[in-house]
Amino acid sequence: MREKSTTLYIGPQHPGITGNMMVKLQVEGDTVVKAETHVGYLHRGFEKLMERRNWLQSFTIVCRICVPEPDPNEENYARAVEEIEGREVPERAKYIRVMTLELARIASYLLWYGGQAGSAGLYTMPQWSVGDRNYILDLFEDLTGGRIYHMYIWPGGVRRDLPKGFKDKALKTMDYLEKRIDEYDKLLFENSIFQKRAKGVGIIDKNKAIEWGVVGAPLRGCGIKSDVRIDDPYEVYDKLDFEVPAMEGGDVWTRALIRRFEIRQSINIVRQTLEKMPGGEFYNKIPNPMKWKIPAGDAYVKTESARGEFAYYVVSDGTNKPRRVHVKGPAYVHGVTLLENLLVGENISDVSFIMNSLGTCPPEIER
Amino acid sequence: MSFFNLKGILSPVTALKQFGKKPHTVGFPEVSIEASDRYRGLHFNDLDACIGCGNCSTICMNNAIDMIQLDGIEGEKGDSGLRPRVDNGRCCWCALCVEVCPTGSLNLTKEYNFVSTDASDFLWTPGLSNKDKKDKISFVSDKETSLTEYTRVPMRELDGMERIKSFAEAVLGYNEEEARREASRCISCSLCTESCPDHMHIPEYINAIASGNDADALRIIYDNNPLPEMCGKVCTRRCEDVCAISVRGEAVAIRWLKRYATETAKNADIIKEIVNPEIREANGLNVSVIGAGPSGLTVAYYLALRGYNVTIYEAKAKAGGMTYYGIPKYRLPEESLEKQVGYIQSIGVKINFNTRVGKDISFNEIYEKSDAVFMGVGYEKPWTLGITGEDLEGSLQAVTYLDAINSGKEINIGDKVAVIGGGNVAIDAARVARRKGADVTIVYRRRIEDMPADWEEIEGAEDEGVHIMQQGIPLEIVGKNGKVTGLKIAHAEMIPDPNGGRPRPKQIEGSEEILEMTAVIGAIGQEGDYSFLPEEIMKQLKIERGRFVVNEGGQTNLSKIFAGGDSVNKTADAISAIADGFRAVKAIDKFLNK
Amino acid sequence: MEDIGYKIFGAFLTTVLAFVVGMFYGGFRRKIIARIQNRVGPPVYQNFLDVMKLLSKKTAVHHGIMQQLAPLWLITMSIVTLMFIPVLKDGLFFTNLNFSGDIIFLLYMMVFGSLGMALGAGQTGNPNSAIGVTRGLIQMVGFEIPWIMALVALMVQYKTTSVTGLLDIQSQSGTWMMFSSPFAFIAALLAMPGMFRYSPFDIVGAPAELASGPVSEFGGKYLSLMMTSGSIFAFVKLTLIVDLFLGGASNLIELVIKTFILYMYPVLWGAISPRFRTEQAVKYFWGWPLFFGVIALAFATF
Amino acid sequence: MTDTLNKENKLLEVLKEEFKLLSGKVKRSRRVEVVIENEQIIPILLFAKERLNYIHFSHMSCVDWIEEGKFEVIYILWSPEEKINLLIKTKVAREGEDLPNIDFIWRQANTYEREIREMYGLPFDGLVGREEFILEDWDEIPPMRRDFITNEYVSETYFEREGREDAKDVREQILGRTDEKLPDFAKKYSRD
Amino acid sequence: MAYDNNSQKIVDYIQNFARKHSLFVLAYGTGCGAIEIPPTMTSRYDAERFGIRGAATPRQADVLLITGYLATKTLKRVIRTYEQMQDPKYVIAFGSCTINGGMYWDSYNTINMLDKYIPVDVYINGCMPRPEAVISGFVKLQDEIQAGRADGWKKYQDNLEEYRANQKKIIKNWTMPDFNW
Repeated sequence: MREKSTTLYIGPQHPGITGNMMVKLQVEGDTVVKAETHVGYLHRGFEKLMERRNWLQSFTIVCRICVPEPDPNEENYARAVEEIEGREVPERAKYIRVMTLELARIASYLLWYGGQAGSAGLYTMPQWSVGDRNYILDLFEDLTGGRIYHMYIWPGGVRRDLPKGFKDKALKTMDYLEKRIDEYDKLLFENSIFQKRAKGVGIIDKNKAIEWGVVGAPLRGCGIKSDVRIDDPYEVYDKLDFEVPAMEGGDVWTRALIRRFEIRQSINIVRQTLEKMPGGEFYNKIPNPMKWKIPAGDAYVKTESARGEFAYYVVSDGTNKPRRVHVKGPAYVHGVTLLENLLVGENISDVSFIMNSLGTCPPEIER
Repeated sequence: MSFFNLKGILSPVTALKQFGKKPHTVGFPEVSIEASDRYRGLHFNDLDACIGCGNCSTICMNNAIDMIQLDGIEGEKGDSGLRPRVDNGRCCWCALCVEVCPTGSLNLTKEYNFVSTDASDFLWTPGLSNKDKKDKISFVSDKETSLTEYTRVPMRELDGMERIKSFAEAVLGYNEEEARREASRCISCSLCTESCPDHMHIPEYINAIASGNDADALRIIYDNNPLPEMCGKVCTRRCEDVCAISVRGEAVAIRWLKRYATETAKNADIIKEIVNPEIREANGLNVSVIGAGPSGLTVAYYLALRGYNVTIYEAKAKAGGMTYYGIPKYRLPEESLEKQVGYIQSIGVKINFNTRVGKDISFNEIYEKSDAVFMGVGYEKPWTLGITGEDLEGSLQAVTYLDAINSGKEINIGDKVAVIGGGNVAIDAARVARRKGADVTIVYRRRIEDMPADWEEIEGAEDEGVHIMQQGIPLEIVGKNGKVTGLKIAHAEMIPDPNGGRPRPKQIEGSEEILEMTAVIGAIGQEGDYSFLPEEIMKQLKIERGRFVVNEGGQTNLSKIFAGGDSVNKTADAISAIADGFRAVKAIDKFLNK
Repeated sequence: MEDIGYKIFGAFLTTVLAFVVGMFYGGFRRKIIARIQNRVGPPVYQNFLDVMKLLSKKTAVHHGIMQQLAPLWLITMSIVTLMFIPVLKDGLFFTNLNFSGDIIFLLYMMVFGSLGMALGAGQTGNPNSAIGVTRGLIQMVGFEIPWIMALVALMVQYKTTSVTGLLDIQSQSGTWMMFSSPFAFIAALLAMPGMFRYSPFDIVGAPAELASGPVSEFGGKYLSLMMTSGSIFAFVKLTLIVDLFLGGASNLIELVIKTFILYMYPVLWGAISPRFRTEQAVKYFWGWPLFFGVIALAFATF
Repeated sequence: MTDTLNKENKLLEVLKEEFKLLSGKVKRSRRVEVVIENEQIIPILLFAKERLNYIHFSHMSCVDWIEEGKFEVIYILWSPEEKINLLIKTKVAREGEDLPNIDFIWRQANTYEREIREMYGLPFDGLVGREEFILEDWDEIPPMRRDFITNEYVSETYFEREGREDAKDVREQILGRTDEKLPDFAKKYSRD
Repeated sequence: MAYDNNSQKIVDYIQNFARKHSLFVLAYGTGCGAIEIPPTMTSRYDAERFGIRGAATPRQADVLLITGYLATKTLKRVIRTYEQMQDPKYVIAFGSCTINGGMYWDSYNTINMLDKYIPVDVYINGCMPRPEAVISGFVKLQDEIQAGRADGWKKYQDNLEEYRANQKKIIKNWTMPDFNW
C-alpha cells in the first residue's frame, strides 16, 4: 500500500455525501489522517430572511431548514413564539403535534435506514425503506396537505384538524410498517456483513461525549440516557408511555440499534397519541398575521428530532418581525467537530457510513 | 464476531421472497395517485367571488402574487378590479394566501403537475388559466380555519332599559385593548376608502391604531375630516358595507375605531396639540360660509388652514347643523360636538351664531364682501305625510321634534307615540320619544330588513322597547278636539317589483285598523329652504328637484357661490356633507388662486 | 480454408452471442433485483439502450493516450479471452480457438484486462480512480488465489491444462466436475462473486465511497465500450465456469440455462448484501474459499 | 410554581454569590438567564463547567442590537444532572471590541465562533480556524449584521425574471379612482 | 446543421430514441428538492423503469438535476460539474427557486434565475415537486429529446460569453479552467 498522503474530496458532488457538503480528507493508503468539513453549499441565510418576514411568514420558512424532518423545526418555532407571547395551546393540538413529530421521526428513520444501508452498499434496503416511507408521507399529505414541507404546526396549535378516517389509515400504516421493520431487521441487522461493517467503527468516547456536544441517538449509543423528551418534556410527552434506550458501545452498530429500537417506540407513541387524543379545539387563533406583534423577550426551546436535540433561540423586540431566530441542529456539532475528529483513523470506506450514522445534515449546519 | 455466523448469512436470504410479491410501484401516467383531499397544489381563484383586496399579495413573503388588471373585470365599489396573478417561480405552496383570503375565493387544488420548458409559463393567473379546475379544489380555508378574524370585538353598550332613563350616550366606545384588537382585524385592503364619500384614509388610521399610535391615527383622520368624532359616533359608514371581511363575516368596526381614536383627545386643546396642523399665512381672501353644518365647518376648517379668512353665519345658537339639532344627544353628546367645533374655532374660524342669513344679514352683503360664498344650508324643512289630520295637535315632524328636544324645549307628546318612517331620523325620534317616557311604535311601509336605518339603530330601538310595525301604511291621523287620538293604518303585503327593484308594499283590502295614539311623528324626509336667497340670485341659480346644481367641486353656475351638504347631494348624511365640503375647499382654493 | 472461414465466422458469432447474452443478463439482473426491491424495474433491453446512448455521446475528455486506450484494451482482452473459451462442446461455430494449456492462458488473460484498465484509470489523475484501482488490485489478489487454486486442483486432478480436455473428461465420465471435485467447485463458487464485482464485492466502484472508482473519468463512448466489455466478460466468466464445472453445454439453450442459473448466484447474493471493506473482502477470500481451495488441491494431489 | 423552581433559584443564588451579575432571572422551569460583563465570560463558563457540572455546551448565539451599537452574545449550557439550561448573556460593542475565544473549554465552540465571526464580523481573541466557514469570497459587510440589507444586495447582484412589471398596488389603484391624495406621514401605515 | 438527408434523419431518430430512454442522472443534491429524489428513484415511484438511473460522476451523466435553490458556493461547483458532463447533456430545474428565486428570492446567497447561468431544458414546478411531478418532468424531457428540441448544451456553447459573464458576476474568485470542447 502506498503511504503517500492523498487529498480526497468527498463531495459536494458525491454519491456518498449526505446532502450537499464536502469533507476534505487527507488519506494515507485507505486510512484517513485528517478530515475537514466544508459547508456553506446550502446556505440560504434563513436567519437573515426571517428578519424581513413577520412572525407568521417566518413559520413557512423554518420548515425548510431541514428537509428530511421539517416538523421539529415547525414545532420548535411555534413553541418558542408561544413561549414569548404566552399563548396557550389546546390539548388536542399538543397531541396532534406529538403525533406529527413522531411520524416525522419514523419517516426520518426510514430515510436513515436507506442512507445507512445504501452507504454500505446494500441497495435493496433504501429501495424498501424509502419506498415504505412514502406511506408515512401519504399520511402527512392527508393530514397537512404536503408531502415534505408540511407547514402544519404553527403558533397557537396546528393548522387543520385530523381529516376523516385518518386514525384508521394511520393505524393501518403503523401495522404495516411494524411488519416491514421485522423484514428490515432480517435484511440489515441480522446481516453478518452489515454487522462486520458497523461494529467497532466510528467510536465515540463515552466519557467525552457530553462535553463534545454529542446529542441524540449517538449519545444514547454511548450508554448515556439523554433525550429532550424526558429531560425537558415538551407538549404531552410526559403523559405518554415510551422508553428511551441507551446502549454501551458508541460505534455505528450501537447507534443503528438505538434507532432500530426507537422507530418501534415511535410507532408505539403514534398509536398512543391516536388513542389518547382528546377532542376540542386544535388551534388557538392568532390575530391578523400582518399586525401580529410579539412582546419583547427571548426563548430557548428544544425538541428531540430524529438526529438529536434541535434547538431554537428566538428573540423578539416587540415588533411584528422576529429580531433573531437562531437554529441549532444536532448536525451543527455532529457534522463539524465530531465528524472531523471521528473520521481520523478510519478507513475511507467508512466515511460515508459514519456520516450517515451521525445523521449529518448540512442544511441545518449552515441554514 | 462469531467464526461462522450462519444466521447472519441466511436471514438476509429471506429478503429474496419479495421477488414473488407484486411491486408497489405506482403506475405512470395511466394510474397516478390522486393527491389527498387537502393537497396544496396549484392555485385556483374564483374570479367572480374575488374582490381584489390583495391580501394574498400582502401576506406572500415571496412576492409571488401580483395584483393585475384583467380584461373584462372592472373595478367597482367593494372591488378593486384587480385579480391575483401567481408567479410559480416564487410560490412555496404555504397556502397562507388561502388562509388570509377574506372571501374564500382563493384556494389550492389537487393539481400539481406543471412542467414546462419555458420559464415564463410559470407566471399565470389562477382562475383564468385553469378555469376548469374548480372541482379540483382541495386546500380551502373556511371561517373556522381562516386567519381573518370574522367576528368583531363587541361594542359595550348601556343596557336597553337603562338607556331609556336618560340621554346618556348609549354606546360606551372601545377601550384601548378592544380598539387594538379590533383594529388588528383590518387587512388594510383600502376598499373602504373608495366607498367613503370623503375617501378617508381608513386603512392608514386603523393601522396606526393597531400599532398603538393613536396620535398618528388622529392626525391621519383630521387630514380630510374636521368632525371625526361626530362621524365616529353617527356616521352612516358605507365603508363597512364594502369591507372585505364583511363578505364572510362582520365588517371591521371602522366607525368605532375612528371614535376611539378621536376620543383619545379629551378636549379641543389636546386635539390641536396632537393634530398640530400647519396653518398657512393669511392670504387676505375672504370666504363666507352659510350654515355651520358639517359641510360648512369642513369648508371653514380647511380653508382656514390654507390661510383664508373664513366667517360662518349660523342661524342657530350652536354649530353643527343637523348633527346638533337633528341627532339625539344619546348618540352624539353636546360636549363632543362642542369640542370639535371649539377646535375648529381655535385655528381661526369665526362663527357668527344666531345670524340667519336673509334675516339678520342679507345674502347680498355677504356676497359682496366675500371672494367666495359657500352654502351648506342643508334640508331643514320636513316633508309632511300628506294625509288628513296633520294639522292636529300632537301631529308633528321628527326633525321638528328632535330640533326642539335638542334645543332644550319640551314638547308634549303624551304616552303613546307612533313614528312613521324607517330611516335613521324615524328611529332617532322614536328613541327620543321613548326616553321621554312614551310607548313608541314605528310604523313602516315595508319590512324591517328594508329599513334604510342602520341595523344597529334598529336593534338599539328594539332593545329599548320600541315596537316596530312593519308593512303598515298610515292612512289618516285620527283626532278629537283638535288633538291626536289615534292613527289609522292599513296592513300591506309585499309584491315583487316586475322591474327587478325592491318589492313594494301593497295595501291589503280591509285590513285597516286604528291605533290609539297621543302623538304621531312623521319622519319621511326633508327638503331645503332657500328663502334666504335674494330673488335675482334665486333666478340665476340652477336648482333641480330642490337641490343646487353644482360641478364636481361644489361650484354652482354662479362661479363665486359654492354649495354642499344635503342641499346638493342625494345621500343626505354627514359624511357626504363633509366630502362635499372638502371638495369645495379644493375647488375654492383653485378658483381663488388661479 | 473452409475451416478457417468457419472459425472466423464462429468468432464473430461468438462475440455477438456473448454481447447479446451478456447484455440481456445485465437486463435480467436489473429486473430481478428490482423485483426483490419491490419495484418494476427497467425493461430487460435497457442495457442496449444505455450502450447505444453512450455511443451517441460526444466525448471531450483527454487525460492522455493510456486513458483512451484503456477501454479498447479492456474490450480487446474480453474478446480475446472469449476466443479461447469453447462456448459449446462441439459444433461448427462456437468451439473457438482452444489449445492445450489454455486454462493457464485464460487465467493470465482475465487479469490482463484489469491491468490495462488500471493503467488507464491511473492516468486520469482522479484520486478516486487511483484508490479504486488499488482496491481492485487488492481484491483481485484476494479472489484470484482461491480461484487459481481451484483451477490448479482441476488441472492436477485431471492432468490436463485445456478447457476442452476438461470438457471431454466430463462428457466421457458423465459426471460434472462440480460433483467429481466438489471442493474445487466450492472454492471457485465462493471466489466467483469477487470476479463479478457485485455486492458485497463492489468495492472497486463503490459509489458511496469512491464515486465510481476507476471509471470516474470515463464517459460516453469509453463507458459504452466498458459496458460492452463487461457484458462480454460476464459471459466469458459464466461460460468458463460452466465449461469447467457444469459439464459445458452442447447447445445454446443448455448454455443459457446453465449460465443463467450460475449468474443468479452472485446477483442474488448482491441484492441482499452490503459491501465489504477492502480488507474484509480479502479476509473473506482468504478464509473459506482459500480453505476449500487448499482442500481441493490436497484432494487432487492425493 | 415557586416550589418547583427550587433548583433554578439555587443556581441563580450560587452564581450571584460567585459573580457580579448585571442581572439574573429564572425564565421558567429549566431556564435560567444571567447577564454578565464580557470580561467575566471565561471565569463564569469555567465555573459552570468545572464546579457546577454544566458540561454540555448547547448553543452559542449572537444578536445584533444595532440601535444600541452592541452585539449580544448568548452562551447556553446544559447540565445533564440538574437538567437546566443556563443562558449566559453578555454585550459587546459592534465595532472595536472582541470576545475571548472559548474553544479550549469546549472544542465545538470553535464552530460557533467561526460562524459568528463570519456572519457578524465579531472577532474572537485567539480563535484559530479557517476564515471562510459558510460563505465564499464574501466582500460585503458581514451578512447577519442588521445594516446589511439583503434585498438591496439581491436586486443589484442577481436577476429577476421579467414580465411582472404590470403589477398594480391595490391602494394606489383605489386612490387613483378616487382622486384623493395620501398625506406623506400616513404612508408608513399603508400596507407594503 | 442541415437535416435534409433522410439517412441523417434515421440516425437522429435512433440516437434520440436511445438518448431518450437512457438518462443517467448525476447524483448531486444541490438543494432541498433532493429529498424527493430518493422516493423517485426507489420502489414506490421507480424511475428506473423509464431508463433513468443514477450516475456517480459527471463524466457519465446525461442529466443534471438542479434540485431547488443554488447557493453561490454551489453554483460554482454546478458550473464545473455541468462543464465536465459530456454532450449532449440536459438540465432539469426543480421547484420555484430555479425559476425566479422561489422563497429565497431575497437571500443574499442564492441565485434567482438558473437559466442565466446554465441552460435549462425542463422546469418542474413545485416546492418541492412530488415524485409524480418529477417523473412528468423526465417524461417531458424525453419528449423534448425525441423531438430534438432539448438543445440546451448547444445553446451553452453558442452563448458561452454571455453565460460566462453572468457566472463571473456572481463568482468573484474564478479559478476554474476554461471550457474546452
